[in-house]
Amino acid sequence: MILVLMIGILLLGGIACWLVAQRSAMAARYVALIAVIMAFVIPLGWFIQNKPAITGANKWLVQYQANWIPAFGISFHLAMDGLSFLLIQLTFLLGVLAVLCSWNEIRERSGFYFFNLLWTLAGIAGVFVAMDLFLFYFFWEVMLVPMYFLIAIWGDFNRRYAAYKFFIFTQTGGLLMLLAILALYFIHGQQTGNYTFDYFALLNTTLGGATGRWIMLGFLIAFVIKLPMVPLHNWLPDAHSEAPTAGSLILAGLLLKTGAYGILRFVLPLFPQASAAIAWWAMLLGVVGIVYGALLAFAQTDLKRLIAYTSVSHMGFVLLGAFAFNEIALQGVVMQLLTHGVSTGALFVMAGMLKERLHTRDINQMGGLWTAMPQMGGLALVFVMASLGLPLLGNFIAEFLILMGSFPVNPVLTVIASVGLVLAALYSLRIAQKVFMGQLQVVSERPADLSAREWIIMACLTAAIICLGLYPQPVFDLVKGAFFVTGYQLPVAGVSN
Amino acid sequence: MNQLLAYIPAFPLIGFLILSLFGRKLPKPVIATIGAGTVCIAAIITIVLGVSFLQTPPAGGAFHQLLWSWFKVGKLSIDISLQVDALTLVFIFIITFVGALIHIYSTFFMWHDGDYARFFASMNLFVCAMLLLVMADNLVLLYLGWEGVGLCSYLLIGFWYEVPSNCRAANKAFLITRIGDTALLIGLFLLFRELGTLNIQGILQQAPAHFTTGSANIVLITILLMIGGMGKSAQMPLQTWLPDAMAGPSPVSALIHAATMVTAGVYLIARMHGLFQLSPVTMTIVAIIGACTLLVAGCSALAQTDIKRILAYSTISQIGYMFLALGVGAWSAAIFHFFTHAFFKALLFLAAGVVIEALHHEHNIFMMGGLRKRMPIVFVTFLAGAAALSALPLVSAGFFSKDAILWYSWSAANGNVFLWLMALAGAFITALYSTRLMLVVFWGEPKTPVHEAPAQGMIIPLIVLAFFSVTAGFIEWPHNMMHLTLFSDHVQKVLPETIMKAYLPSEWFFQAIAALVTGAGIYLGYTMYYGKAGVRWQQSPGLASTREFLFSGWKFDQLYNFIFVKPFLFLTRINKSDVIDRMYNGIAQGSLRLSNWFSVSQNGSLRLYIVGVLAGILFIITLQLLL
Amino acid sequence: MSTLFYISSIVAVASTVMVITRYHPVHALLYLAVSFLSVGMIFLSLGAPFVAALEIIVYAGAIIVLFIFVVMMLNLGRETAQQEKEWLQPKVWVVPSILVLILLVEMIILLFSDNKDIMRISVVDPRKVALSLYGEYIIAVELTGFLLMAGIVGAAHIGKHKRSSLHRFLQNGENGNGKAHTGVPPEQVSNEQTVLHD
Amino acid sequence: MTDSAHMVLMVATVLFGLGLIGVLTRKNVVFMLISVEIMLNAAGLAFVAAGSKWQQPDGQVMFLFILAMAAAEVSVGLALVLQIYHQHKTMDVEDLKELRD
Amino acid sequence: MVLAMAAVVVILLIAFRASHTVIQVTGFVMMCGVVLAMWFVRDTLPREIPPLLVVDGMAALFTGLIIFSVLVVGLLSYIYFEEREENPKEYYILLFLATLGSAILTISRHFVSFFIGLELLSVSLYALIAYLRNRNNAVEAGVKYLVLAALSSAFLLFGMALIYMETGSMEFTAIAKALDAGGASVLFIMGLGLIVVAIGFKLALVPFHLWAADVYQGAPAPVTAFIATVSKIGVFAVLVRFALAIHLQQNTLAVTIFTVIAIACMIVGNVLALMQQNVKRLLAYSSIAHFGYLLVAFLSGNAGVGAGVFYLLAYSITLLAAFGIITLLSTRRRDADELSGYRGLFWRSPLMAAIFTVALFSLAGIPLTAGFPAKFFILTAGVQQHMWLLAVVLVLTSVMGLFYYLRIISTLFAAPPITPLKERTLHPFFYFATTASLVVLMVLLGYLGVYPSFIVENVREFLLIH
Repeated sequence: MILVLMIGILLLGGIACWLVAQRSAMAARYVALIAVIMAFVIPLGWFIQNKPAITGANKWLVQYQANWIPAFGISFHLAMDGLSFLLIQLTFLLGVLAVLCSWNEIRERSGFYFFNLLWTLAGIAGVFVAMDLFLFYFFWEVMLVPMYFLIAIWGDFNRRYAAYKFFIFTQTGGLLMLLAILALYFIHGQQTGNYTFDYFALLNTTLGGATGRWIMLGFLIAFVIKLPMVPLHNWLPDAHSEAPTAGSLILAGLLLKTGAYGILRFVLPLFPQASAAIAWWAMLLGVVGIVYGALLAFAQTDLKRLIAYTSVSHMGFVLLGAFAFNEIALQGVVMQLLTHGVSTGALFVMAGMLKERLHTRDINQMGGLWTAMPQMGGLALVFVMASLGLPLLGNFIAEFLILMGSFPVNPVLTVIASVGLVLAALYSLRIAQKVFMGQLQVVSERPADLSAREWIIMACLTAAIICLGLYPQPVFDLVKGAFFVTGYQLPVAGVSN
Repeated sequence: MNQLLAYIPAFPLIGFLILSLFGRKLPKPVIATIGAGTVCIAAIITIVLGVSFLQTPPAGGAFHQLLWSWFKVGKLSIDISLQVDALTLVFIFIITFVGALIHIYSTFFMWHDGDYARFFASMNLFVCAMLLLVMADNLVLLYLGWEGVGLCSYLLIGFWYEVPSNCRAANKAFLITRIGDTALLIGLFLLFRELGTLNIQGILQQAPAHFTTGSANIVLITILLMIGGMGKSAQMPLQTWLPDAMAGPSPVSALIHAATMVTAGVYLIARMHGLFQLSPVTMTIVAIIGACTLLVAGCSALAQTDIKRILAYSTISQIGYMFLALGVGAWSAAIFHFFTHAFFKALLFLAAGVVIEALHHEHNIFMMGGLRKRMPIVFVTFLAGAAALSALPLVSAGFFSKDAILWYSWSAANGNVFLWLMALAGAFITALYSTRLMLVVFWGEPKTPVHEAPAQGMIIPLIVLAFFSVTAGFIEWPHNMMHLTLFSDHVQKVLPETIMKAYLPSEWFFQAIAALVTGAGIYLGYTMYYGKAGVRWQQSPGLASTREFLFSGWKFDQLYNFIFVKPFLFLTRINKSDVIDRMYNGIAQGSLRLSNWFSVSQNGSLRLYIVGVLAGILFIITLQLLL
Repeated sequence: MSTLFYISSIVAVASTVMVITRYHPVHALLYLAVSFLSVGMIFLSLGAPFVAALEIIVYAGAIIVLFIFVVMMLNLGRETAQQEKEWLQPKVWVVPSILVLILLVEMIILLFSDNKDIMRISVVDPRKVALSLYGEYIIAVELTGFLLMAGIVGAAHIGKHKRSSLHRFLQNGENGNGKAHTGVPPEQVSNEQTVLHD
Repeated sequence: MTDSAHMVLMVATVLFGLGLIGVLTRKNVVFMLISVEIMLNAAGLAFVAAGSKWQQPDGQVMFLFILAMAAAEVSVGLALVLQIYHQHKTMDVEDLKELRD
Repeated sequence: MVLAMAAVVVILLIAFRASHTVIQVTGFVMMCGVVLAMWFVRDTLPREIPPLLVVDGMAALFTGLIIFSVLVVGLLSYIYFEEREENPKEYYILLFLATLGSAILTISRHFVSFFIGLELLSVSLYALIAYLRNRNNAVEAGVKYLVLAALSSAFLLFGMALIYMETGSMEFTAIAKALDAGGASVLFIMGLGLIVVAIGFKLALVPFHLWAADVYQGAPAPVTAFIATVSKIGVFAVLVRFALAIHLQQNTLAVTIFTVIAIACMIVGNVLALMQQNVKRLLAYSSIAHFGYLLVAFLSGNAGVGAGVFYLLAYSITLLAAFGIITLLSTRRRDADELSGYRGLFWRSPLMAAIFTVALFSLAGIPLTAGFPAKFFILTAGVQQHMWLLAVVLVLTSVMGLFYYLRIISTLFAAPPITPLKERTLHPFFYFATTASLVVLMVLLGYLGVYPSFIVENVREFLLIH
């Protein structure tokens, strides 16, 4: 029930924002903030109360099921396990920050803005807890539309193009997934006579060679577009760089995670054989993504675009790890989801702050900002280092585990992926160098350092990334208890030597 | 005693946190107190710990402290836990003790700098990271420290970030070491795959049983670890970053790029000696790399004009000696050289810092001169350092350590005559450039006015270090002289003893040759650079190209530029707007074109529409006819 | 019978060809009348005298008259014929004609690929037709009334204009309309309309 | 040679085709309507033939309905023709091209 | 039942002399009466009126759909014609006659009623399209529609004649019986082909679609809405009934033809719409594509009927909402069909933009709107019958479709130009009522999008009545 409550609060909060904003924009901001904080606190509070029960091998923390379209075996089935819980917490944490960083940035039509923001969050949260494939697809699309508006209305100069591209890419994948879901539904129905979209029932479907592979590809394409995987990544740089700050934060921090979540939750358990069959290719594409994203990131002069390409690179690790099929790599993948959300999100927030002050995203027009903004410079450095995978920060743990886990499976690709770490250093340092180092450019006014609100945002993110770096064990425990103990059959690695 | 371990890195860490969070609001004296004080406390704790270690050696030869379990996934279980054994003790002593001196020096040296707090924050963080590196009981924690020192090195090289070239130097340092780090990381993966653990003790215990000597895996692992070490320790071919790293403030060069961080590679190889012993091939490679590096860097040092760059090349060269020693299996000699080198090289850098400060940031040695009279204390301490560097027999610490290496490069089981000759040539060159440096800077005509006398606080560390530069060698005497082996006894609690060749000639003979070569080097330097001669050499046209070649560090930078940097930049430049995007744009364009074609059919002509209907029925009927 | 059928068929086809090739609208309409008449003959030969009569009355009578009415009203005469001549360049008609001929050939091939059965000629007398019409198809007849009403109302509305001549025509239409709701059964409406066109 | 339904059908088809040619080749709206009438007539012929074949009145009934429909259609069509002529002063369908992409 | 329908229309005619408002209200009440009647006689279904008509569950569904659509169209027409000060009396007669035609199509099971229904519909439509005869475009659209419709009627009749000649019957089930006895002969298939031409024309399937854009653009907005919904529903209903009767989906040739047509519809419709700047034309193209999707359901035979009905329902509501907006925004002089006129609508009148946006999302098949379950059910039907080619084409062309829907939406949300609001000449109540009804449509779209279960169950229940 708390899950319904959680999503419901966001949906209602969104509508409330819209209505309230007719009178006062400030009120809309507070409503949005309160709604997200409530959504954040509800599962957290529940978790703290029930902690002992969870750390056991109890797989599903909470379930809720209601009939929806019984004629097609569709039900409104929500459930949460450790993985979902973590991602939901990430969602709402970043959600709170997204509201905060839109505080002053969005001056017009803020009611509608927060409506979209909250609905996107609701959609994302829904994706993480939906246990009915139809419902999953439903939420998958729900998060898309408000996001489209966020980009198309409050975006930058080239926003319409970016919004189209974003929408069309993801929708293509989504529809293919829909086809695959249907195929799965019918195959399962024919096998068992029970036509249902329920995840747990579908887990028992046995799928033969070619059919299974096609259906799996349907799912996989949707997820890797979202992830994104090279060469299906082209929506990402445009969408990320044109979106407003909060939009970029949510895109990078959360939307990409839904793709990875999909792979972990659906592709691997539903299609173990088919996944094993294409594992090598998936890993290869992951590695290509790591290297290619890094190369492109290095070439960019637009700060947000640069960061966007780093996401491509980082998400390559996810693909690599997910298809290594062992616990170390998969735990690394989960970790990567969290840390990438935090670190890249922080970089986008930073880019947004810079844009607010300098009115440009071109790093050639920046430089020497450390002098003017020592606090931001220091914090920026933390996240630059996070993005290049410095130990002590969460990203290192994630990438280390992914590489560690995939090394025995495929040493060559892992070694190439490790080269990505050098490239990561290249582009990350380039950010630091171009933006914060060098001579302070002559600008009309000296940009101000962080305000208190911005401090809160950055402090939260910094604390999160350091905590994840130094004491990640709770995350692993949660995921392990929920994910690897029961019922999760890992595909047998197809490639090993 | 175990409980004390955590405090050693903790104090610098606390210093870092305070300074980085509140540093901007604190007055300078407070900053100085915190910055230097925390390191001093760490040094005191270290000494207490060291005394206790020597008096009552702990069970198992090491102190242990488990702080918390870092992460535990599947078979992989990594703790944050510290360990101090004899080898580590040497390192933490140097780190905290020399570190503390340099911090004290810095409080005065950096007094006029605007970013006082940032400097000390970074330095404290560095000390903390370096301590973690050497105290880590597993390789992942070691890697954390390893990267941490890289970060601090980056921050401190680019400390004066307004100057673009400094930033470039910082980037270069970070990137090149990063290459090594990545190799190290891959090595860790391989190790874990083979042994299922990353705990150092565990690895060293399991390795002999698991690997057969010289098998492919072990060779690969050790080579990867070695590359990691090469990156950090600026060995060929990854040495090019260190000279540029001199862009940082002098105390940084002293602490990071001379005394401590650059020897991390040495530490790593020494720490993992159990693996290296299983792979003779790698040992040989290490030795050869060390030998080559010491020659190449030494030659480069001959041609430099920037005082700090000379010292930087000499650092590379000296670490080359350490690698050589490691390669031939002279473990304790390598560590001993590290020990003495830390003192005298730190001293040289600090003294150079004083000189540079006094001469309005003048780096060129040919613009100096005649400082002997005007800065006598600096001169004396510098002399002590230079003597140690050129290994002046018996009166310098450098002699004892370097002599041991020269001896082992021949006499150890892995050693041979070529290595020995190269090391000998290196000794000659070292003496030569040391002399050159001394003569050009301290003798001759004054060329730049001295701006002010150095503060007392800067002089004291110089004196302390000079004292150690002279005396640190006395704890370990060659076998044939006094056979005092305090140091190697200590270190050999961890490291194996050097395996010697059978039927060796007398050690005296070698010592004599070494001393002779050093003398020759000094003499040659004297003839070349005393008085006006130096300028003549510096300007002689016949040697211009050679000098150019050496000056640029054997053109390694240009080579890398050509092989890696330019293609990379080219690649990124041409693909800035992502070729794959073209594909999708093409699809979009295609659809639009199709749309235009189709819309021709919507030309409003009723007759065309009728033709459309006709076409439809024709299609249907024809289909029927065909089927 | 058979002879009648063939002769009238040939006449029908020939006159139809003339219809579609004439330039002058009145000529074309006259040929159209011939064509309809000969189709009426074919109906007779098929044993359907009732529809033969209707064909002549309604088609050849009413509808063609309606056309001529419009032609006259719009004063389409010689200029129109001239215009038609200009419009009907070979390049205008060759391609569509070829296409249609292809279609025709295909259809005929298909028709003859089927087995041919002998057709017995049997007279279906008007009585039978009437019984059927007002028996099982009564609803359809009513609906046809609606159909005609739709036609009239539509024509009335669209044609409504300042032209006086048009007005008269439409006046009629509206009258018929008016009667329709005063309770006249729909089938009568349809009859009335036919009469109207007469 | 006997009268077969196919023979009648063939005549109907030919007439139908001729009507189609007429619709396609003429640019004058009036001629187009005339041609459509020919086609409808051909369809009626086919119905009557079919009715004769099965000895049912249905074919003829259908012809009646076609007749009614043709009348309705022609009346609306001609009204439109008038309107066009009034507005465009032409009968050429090719001049009616305001609605297009 | 049918007589009731006819009576309703006849009674309506009495109201001719009454004022516009009265007609409106009467019409509304009558239609509601029909719906209620249908609801009450539900239990007595199916009812046959031999030989022409049959009223079964499916017919009831389609008729309900038609009446619902007409109600909305009538509502829209009120404002539209009042503002233009046209005499709307004939308009309503024609509108209801056309509705009658369409309704007859849904219940016909005989060629005669099929034909007469179709003609009733078309003849009324000729006049309706050209109703605003002073606008050149209207007459042009009318002529184009007329000539093509007459042509297609000729094809239809000829096709029917061929089938009749072959089977000796014009009643669907009897035809099926004759077929079962003798198999599908060449003549029959040819007749079928000719009938397909006529149906294809009415449904604007490729390649008989060329008229659609012109007519949509030229006709008055409510009439366009009528063409897009009511007329197509009726024709689709009769197509389904005919196809089910003769088991069309088991005939390879017919399936091939329809598959090709469906694919062509999806591609051509969507491609044509890509760059279109005129909203009405764009909706025409999109409706071509949508009927391509619908053919997928049609091709999957019995299983697809439910999906088809649901799809048509969602589609009708959506289109009516969209055309409602167009109607409301149209000025006296011309219809609001230029896309540029919609720039920044959201900031000028958020409610209308919201309705329009929801409608467009529904057309694009985005969740939370009715279009999503509709498309989902169609895909379900397609996948169930293993029509992978069609399913994949459907998916890919939907993506293409997204582009132009998004194009409109982003126009709606773009920065607004400074334009005065349209002056409103009528009493505000009418605008309020119309807007309110559009809001109801939007809510319906949302409701169906989120909870289609109720409708799905009812549709199933109805379809079980044969």
